[in-house]
Amino acid sequence: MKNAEVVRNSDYSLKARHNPEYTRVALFVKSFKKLCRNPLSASGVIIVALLLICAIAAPLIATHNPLEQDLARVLASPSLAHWFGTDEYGRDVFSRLVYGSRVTLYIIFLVTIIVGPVGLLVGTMSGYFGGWVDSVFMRITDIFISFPSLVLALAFVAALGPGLEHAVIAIAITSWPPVARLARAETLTLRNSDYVVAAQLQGASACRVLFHYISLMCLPSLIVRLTMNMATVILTAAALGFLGLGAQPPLPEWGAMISTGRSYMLESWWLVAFPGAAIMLVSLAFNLLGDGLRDLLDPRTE
Amino acid sequence: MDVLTVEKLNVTFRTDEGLKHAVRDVSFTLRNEKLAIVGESGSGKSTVGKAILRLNPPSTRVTAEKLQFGKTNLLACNEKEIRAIRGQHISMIMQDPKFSLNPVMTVGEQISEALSVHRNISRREAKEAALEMLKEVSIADPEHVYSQYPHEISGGMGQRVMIAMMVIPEPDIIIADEPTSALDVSVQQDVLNILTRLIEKKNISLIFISHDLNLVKKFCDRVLVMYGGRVVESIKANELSNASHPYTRGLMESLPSLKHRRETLPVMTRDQNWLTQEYTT
Amino acid sequence: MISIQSLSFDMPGSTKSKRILNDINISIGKGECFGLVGESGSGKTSILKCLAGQFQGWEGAIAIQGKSLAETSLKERSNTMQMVFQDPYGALHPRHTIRKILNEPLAIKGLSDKSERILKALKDVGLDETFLPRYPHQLSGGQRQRVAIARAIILDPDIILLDEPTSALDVSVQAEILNLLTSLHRRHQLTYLMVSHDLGVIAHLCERVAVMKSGEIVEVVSRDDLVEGNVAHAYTKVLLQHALSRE
Amino acid sequence: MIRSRVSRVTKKTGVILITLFGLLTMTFVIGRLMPIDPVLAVIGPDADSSTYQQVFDEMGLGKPIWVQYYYYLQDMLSGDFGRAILTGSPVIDDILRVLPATIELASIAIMVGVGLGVPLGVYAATHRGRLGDHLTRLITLFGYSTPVFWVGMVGLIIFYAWLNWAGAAGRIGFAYDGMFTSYTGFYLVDTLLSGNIEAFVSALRHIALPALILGLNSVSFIGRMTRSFMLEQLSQEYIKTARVKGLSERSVIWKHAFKNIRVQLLTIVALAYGGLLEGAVLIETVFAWPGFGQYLTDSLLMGDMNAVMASVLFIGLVFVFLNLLSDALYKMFDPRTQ
Amino acid sequence: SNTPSDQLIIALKMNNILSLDPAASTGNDIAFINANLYDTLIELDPEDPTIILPALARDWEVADDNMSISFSLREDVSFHSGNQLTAEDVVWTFERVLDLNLALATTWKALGFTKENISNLISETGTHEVEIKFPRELDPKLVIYTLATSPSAFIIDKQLVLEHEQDGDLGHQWLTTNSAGSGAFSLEQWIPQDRIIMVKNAQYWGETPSLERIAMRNLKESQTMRLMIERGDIDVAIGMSVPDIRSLEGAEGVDIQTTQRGTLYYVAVSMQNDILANKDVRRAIRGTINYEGINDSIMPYYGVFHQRPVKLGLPATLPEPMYSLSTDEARKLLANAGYENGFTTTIRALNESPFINVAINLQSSLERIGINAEIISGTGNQVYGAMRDRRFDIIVGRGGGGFAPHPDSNLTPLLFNPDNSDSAKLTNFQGWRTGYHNERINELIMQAVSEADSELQNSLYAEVQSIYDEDVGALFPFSQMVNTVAVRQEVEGYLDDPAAMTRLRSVTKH
Ligand SMILES: Nc1ncnc2c1ncn2[C@@H]1O[C@H](COP(=O)(O)OP(=O)(O)OP(=O)(O)O)[C@@H](O)[C@H]1O
Ligand SMILES: Nc1ncnc2c1ncn2[C@@H]1O[C@H](COP(=O)(O)OP(=O)(O)OP(=O)(O)O)[C@@H](O)[C@H]1O
Ligand SMILES: [Mg+2]
Ligand SMILES: [Mg+2]
Repeated sequence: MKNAEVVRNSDYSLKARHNPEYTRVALFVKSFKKLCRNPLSASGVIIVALLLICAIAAPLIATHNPLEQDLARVLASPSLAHWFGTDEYGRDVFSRLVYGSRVTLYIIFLVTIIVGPVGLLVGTMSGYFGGWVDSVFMRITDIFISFPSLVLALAFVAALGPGLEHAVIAIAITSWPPVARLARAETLTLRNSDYVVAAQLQGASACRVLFHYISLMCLPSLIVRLTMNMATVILTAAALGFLGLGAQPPLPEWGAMISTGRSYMLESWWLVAFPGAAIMLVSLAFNLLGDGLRDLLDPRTE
Repeated sequence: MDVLTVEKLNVTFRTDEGLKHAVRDVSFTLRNEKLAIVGESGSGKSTVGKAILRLNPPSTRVTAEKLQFGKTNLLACNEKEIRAIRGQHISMIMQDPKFSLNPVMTVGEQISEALSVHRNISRREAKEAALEMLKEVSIADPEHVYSQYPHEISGGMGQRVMIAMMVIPEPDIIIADEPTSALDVSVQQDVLNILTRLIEKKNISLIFISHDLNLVKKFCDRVLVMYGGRVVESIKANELSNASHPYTRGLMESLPSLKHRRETLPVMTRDQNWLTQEYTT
Repeated sequence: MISIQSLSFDMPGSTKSKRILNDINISIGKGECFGLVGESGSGKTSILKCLAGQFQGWEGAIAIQGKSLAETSLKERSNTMQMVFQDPYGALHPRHTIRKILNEPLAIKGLSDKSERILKALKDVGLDETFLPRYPHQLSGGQRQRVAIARAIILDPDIILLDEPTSALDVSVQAEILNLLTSLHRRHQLTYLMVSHDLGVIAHLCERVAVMKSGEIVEVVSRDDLVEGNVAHAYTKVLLQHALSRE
Repeated sequence: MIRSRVSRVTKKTGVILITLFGLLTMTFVIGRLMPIDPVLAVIGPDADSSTYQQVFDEMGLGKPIWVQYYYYLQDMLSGDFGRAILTGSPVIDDILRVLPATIELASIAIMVGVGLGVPLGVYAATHRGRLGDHLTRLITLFGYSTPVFWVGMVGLIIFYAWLNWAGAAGRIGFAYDGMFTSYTGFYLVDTLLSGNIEAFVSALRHIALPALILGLNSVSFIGRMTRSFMLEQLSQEYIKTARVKGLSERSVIWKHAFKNIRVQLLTIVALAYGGLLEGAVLIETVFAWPGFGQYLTDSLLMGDMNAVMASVLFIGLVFVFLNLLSDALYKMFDPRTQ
Repeated sequence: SNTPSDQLIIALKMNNILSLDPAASTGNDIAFINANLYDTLIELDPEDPTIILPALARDWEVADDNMSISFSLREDVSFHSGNQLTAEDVVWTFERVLDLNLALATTWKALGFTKENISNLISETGTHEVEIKFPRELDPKLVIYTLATSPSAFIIDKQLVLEHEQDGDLGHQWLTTNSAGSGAFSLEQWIPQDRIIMVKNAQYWGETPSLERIAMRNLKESQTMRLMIERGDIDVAIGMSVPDIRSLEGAEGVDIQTTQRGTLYYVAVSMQNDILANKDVRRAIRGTINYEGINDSIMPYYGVFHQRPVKLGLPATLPEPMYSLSTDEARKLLANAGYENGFTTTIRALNESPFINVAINLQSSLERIGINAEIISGTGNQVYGAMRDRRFDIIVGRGGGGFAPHPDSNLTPLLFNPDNSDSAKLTNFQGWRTGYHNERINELIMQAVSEADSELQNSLYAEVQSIYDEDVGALFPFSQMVNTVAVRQEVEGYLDDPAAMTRLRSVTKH
């Protein structure tokens, strides 16, 4: 006999049998509310929202031109005129931070739109077709996973030459394999699920099954993974910037700001403290958000 | 003699959708007998069982006017006291042996552990008692099974191990939560027989949770029928066929019958009132 | 309609392959309800999976409507044969609305008058159009199983494979589904091949039953024989005894 | 049975070989893609073109790429990784020389990681949803989210410059360089074996801060994984069984639930250990730790292809090895896989 | 100080220390190290580089025809190995440099020495007598300065090295990681990219050093250096960044030594680029460099204000032309050239101070006259590699030798360009790299090199400089390099050498 625990009429009463219809929007709002109920996740949401606002409205928020040098006012400590002080060229650190959010978002965005689809495609195909497709794809991911991502990114940036785009490519190259693995694992559990079998029985092509059935189900966990990945991306980008291989001057990338500010760190703590805090905060926010999303999607295991 | 008295037991879960009142005003007394709790899935049977042992998750609110085991008020017990009761006085057999045994401990360890928690005995003694117990639940080669891991034994055997584990401290009450529903029909009967033999031998009272009305009709003395968290009927097992509550009757009738085949099966219409009406015995 | 001759199947394992079906012979006539009972793991589902094309590499001969199964593509097969699964919770895609679920087979086949067909199928299983925009999680188990059945019949198949369609449901809901299956059978002249572990359920619906034990069919009995206790094999007797004891 | 095991082993070996081959190819691609001119690295910017040509030919860079690839594979397979420009010595010697520094650092770090991470994770899991859990979550997330180089810099200022608790850069005070015999390459061990207590203290002071900072990163990882494994186990039925038996909460957690996650934890620790190599790249830069991470960054920046390829390959091997190891541990410790 | 009083502990970046072989080792750091492991024939006085001091060579004499020099060597010198130092070693050393044809052969080739003619030109005239003939008419000072300042001029222990020869490499492989010198210290341990430990050479021919041991440690982080020297955990810090040096300026217990080096910081443009080949455009760019701002805020401790292609302090050096930032004029010049709307271009610069800082500053200045420049930063290899391939637009760089106190040591590397065709591949000349070709300048340089008369020579050099100014050459010096070292006050006698050959033999600690 079957395990009766599996089958639990969650909504038992008669009333619940005709429960009100949730529209997608309502469901979304509800989930969002639930997400925000946890103070940690909520703060993640707020910080990410702030980041977005900063990036979109950078010219309105920034008090100075982030690139304008003023060699007469170098390394000024935080004051009313320069909230977060100025750097070694007399540029306003606050404004650079604000504009830096654009760089950060740009990196995150690019990496994510590369990594998500690639990982999803490779993973689902690998899991669904199995056999040699799986072997080939998984060997390739194995190879990529065999390197610590920072090392691989370093190697690629060194190979391609420093620069923001190259950093993005390098980070993307290093971060798709875990996504693919996740998608594959999900696909493996879905591949034999009854609804996929049903679709096959109805004559659905592999393509249709992959795109209409499997991808859809992989998405939530993929989104969680990608959100958490964003935190890693920020850190890796910052690390590349720190090692001088990321964004190139005068672009106000946070990691690069730390890297250059480091020389002045002992006297001008603000050069390192603020970008460092920004990286930490944003990365933390994405982690919190990802955590919250995961809680939302899979309340049992975190 | 009343072994366990439950009066107006209420269990509420805190969930994302708000409070969920899973068990409402359940009252019964358990004597030295085999008491069945039946009802469809989600009606709150397991929750009642767990509430007695205070096994519900921490976010659960359990209230009752009375939850008396012998001289102990179970509601007033602290962690330590309830631990002393668990296993030693009241124990519970879980549904699926595949999930209910620790996969990385040998079967024997788990059985002897059940004993050694409560008794101050040596490992050897515990092991011997466990072997003895394995023999009692009709396991042919206790020595061998003792050192096996749960995944190495069959479901029926696993359920016997579960029984051995729960009976070994010689409790006063055993709560069996669908102990056979994961087993094949041919094995089911065996396991039930063993259970019967043991509880009679050791004079144990049994709460038997199931959704199979026909099974409990044969096996138990008395039946509580639950619906929507509420006891809708309490009845002697052998009188089930003439149950008064429409829900109980509906359940009895909607089963397809071999002997009296009907073209269409009677379909029960659920009545909103069952959820609120006080049941009368 | 369906004829299975000396079907054997080895499950290829990582270390060694395991024989899970051994020399199965069944023949089912048009419009017949044929049952399969047996203990868990005896290979009931496996037979259905062989028929449905989920398992490949079996030996023996299977013919459907006289055509060898090995030569029909999955697509062709889907026109004559559909399946209803045991678990109504897993059989429907959780992120598809009922409309989409029922629309998919029609879209794959490229059929027209989709909405009419959908409505008709829904009506057949006793649901109405208000269910269309819902997601599976907004339905009860019985309702889900109805949708699954609707999906199976929407392409007008001749054969429906039923893998324990009610074992996940409460007895009261089980009765509803069984009634539904009976009436569909009558109206559409469907051929059923139904798997269950519950002799009572099988006997209610099917005229003939094959009893399975560890990969083999131990005997095939008719309903009448079953009711009269006219069974030969010891295992069938155990099953029968259990079923009777439940009444 | 034996045959099946043999075939399984062959299959596994095949997989590893293919992975290795892929690693080799990828390192080659990385090495050759570099726009850095390795000749210039050798001769400096001011040499004239005849010198350039001479070195260029010596390095075999004039040959077609597939010939270079062929030679490269040949060299690699025969264990010849070439000489590093950076140091002038065989790369393999270099790697063996810098490795102990990194291993010493990573080992201490992993001890910190396991020692703090596991109890923290278990605590959080058993106090799920309560304040302690939230706090742990916040702490571990902070560990995840802080750029390790930044923490390193701040740590150096606080603990070296202000408090003078920690040593500054390097593995040991400069004055002790070469003042004790190297038996193992691990300074903590070597100084003790040499009986040079002063040097030992100096080594300890130097390793403490980088190891701690590196360790904190893995505390986060290990802690979070422990928590989620633990939660998964705690929701299992057998935990309820254990409670029904009347076991104390401590036995339930440590004897039953924890026992079940040991194997998974081992895998995670192996993984975290590999990840430490990554953190080492940054931490070693900040703390001037003469280890593998620095060697790799230096050779990358230098365009030292031999060194880069060999180091990258080496890291790949370490990861493959760690994977194999955790696989084997899984097989060894989990009765279900036996 | 926390360091032992008989040890000198030095922190520096060892990135560029790749090989200890004197024939191959470019870079100031190695010159510094080898200067303590090896000896040269003659030395320049670090306090006044125009004074030539005897070293291995007791005495030397320039022939009357100015076509050769003969050296008589000290007879009491033995190598660390115990082998006697003889004329044979000296001859072999120089032959080896040209035979190997590695980086440092370039200096000699520029003077006309080649692989083929070297054995005829250099000869032992006695066990302790060496004669060097000139391949062409040369100012003898040039040869003498090269012998004193080139890192290839360290005398090597022939016998020892040949014992370690592999495949006819003249011991190159072995010398990469070992030393075979006669210097005041001998190499005890070199762990590449980690540390170099030297110990006192008790048999040193000169005054025995007072230090027992010198430990050099690789330290890349300037901050850490600063913290450590402040605390006294190191004695000497080399290569600190400016903010850190500045903060040490007033610090207790630490002295800052700043020494001029002959190398120049410049902004160079490529004449291969059609736009930049336009003289007005070049003039505009020359007038867009913020000389004052850069020298005031970026260059302190890296360099001092200087705009001529010949280093400061030589009699030949003309007064500064005083170019300055004048945006308006630059804009006008651009408009003249037909680029009133500006153009886009690239600036290459090393990814380290001060190069990148200057590049960023230049970028923002250029933007003001409508030139949109993208910065491509990278390692030395990437930046100078592109320059060697003549693949660049604008570069912020440093170069032009300048070790010897002679105008030629700047002018030949910076301006000389005898053949401007791509195929000539005169990659060692920055003149060729920028594609700047001026016949007259070539002539003048050649003429001056063979001119032994200082007066005359100086006037030739003066003409080069004014033509260059007039012609708006492709390379705009803005600063002359200074080397800044932080030294603990306990250390006495540490004297940074203008040619980077800082010798530690007379350093003491108390
Ligand atoms: N931990 C919990 N949190 C929230 N709701 C719960 C929890 N446990 C049980 N419930 C709900 O309480 C109700 C009763 O559950 P219970 O497990 O007692 O049912 P049951 O009668 O044992 O059903 P089954 O026959 O399926 O075992 C159900 O509606 C269930 O969804
Ligand atoms: N995908 C599979 N991989 C390996 N073994 C399988 C697989 N599917 C089925 N089996 C094995 O084949 C045998 C028959 O399985 P099958 O699912 O047909 O049994 P069943 O009679 O349907 O059982 P149940 O009543 O539990 O559904 C079982 O022993 C099972 O372990
Ligand atoms: Mg239950
Ligand atoms: Mg089945």
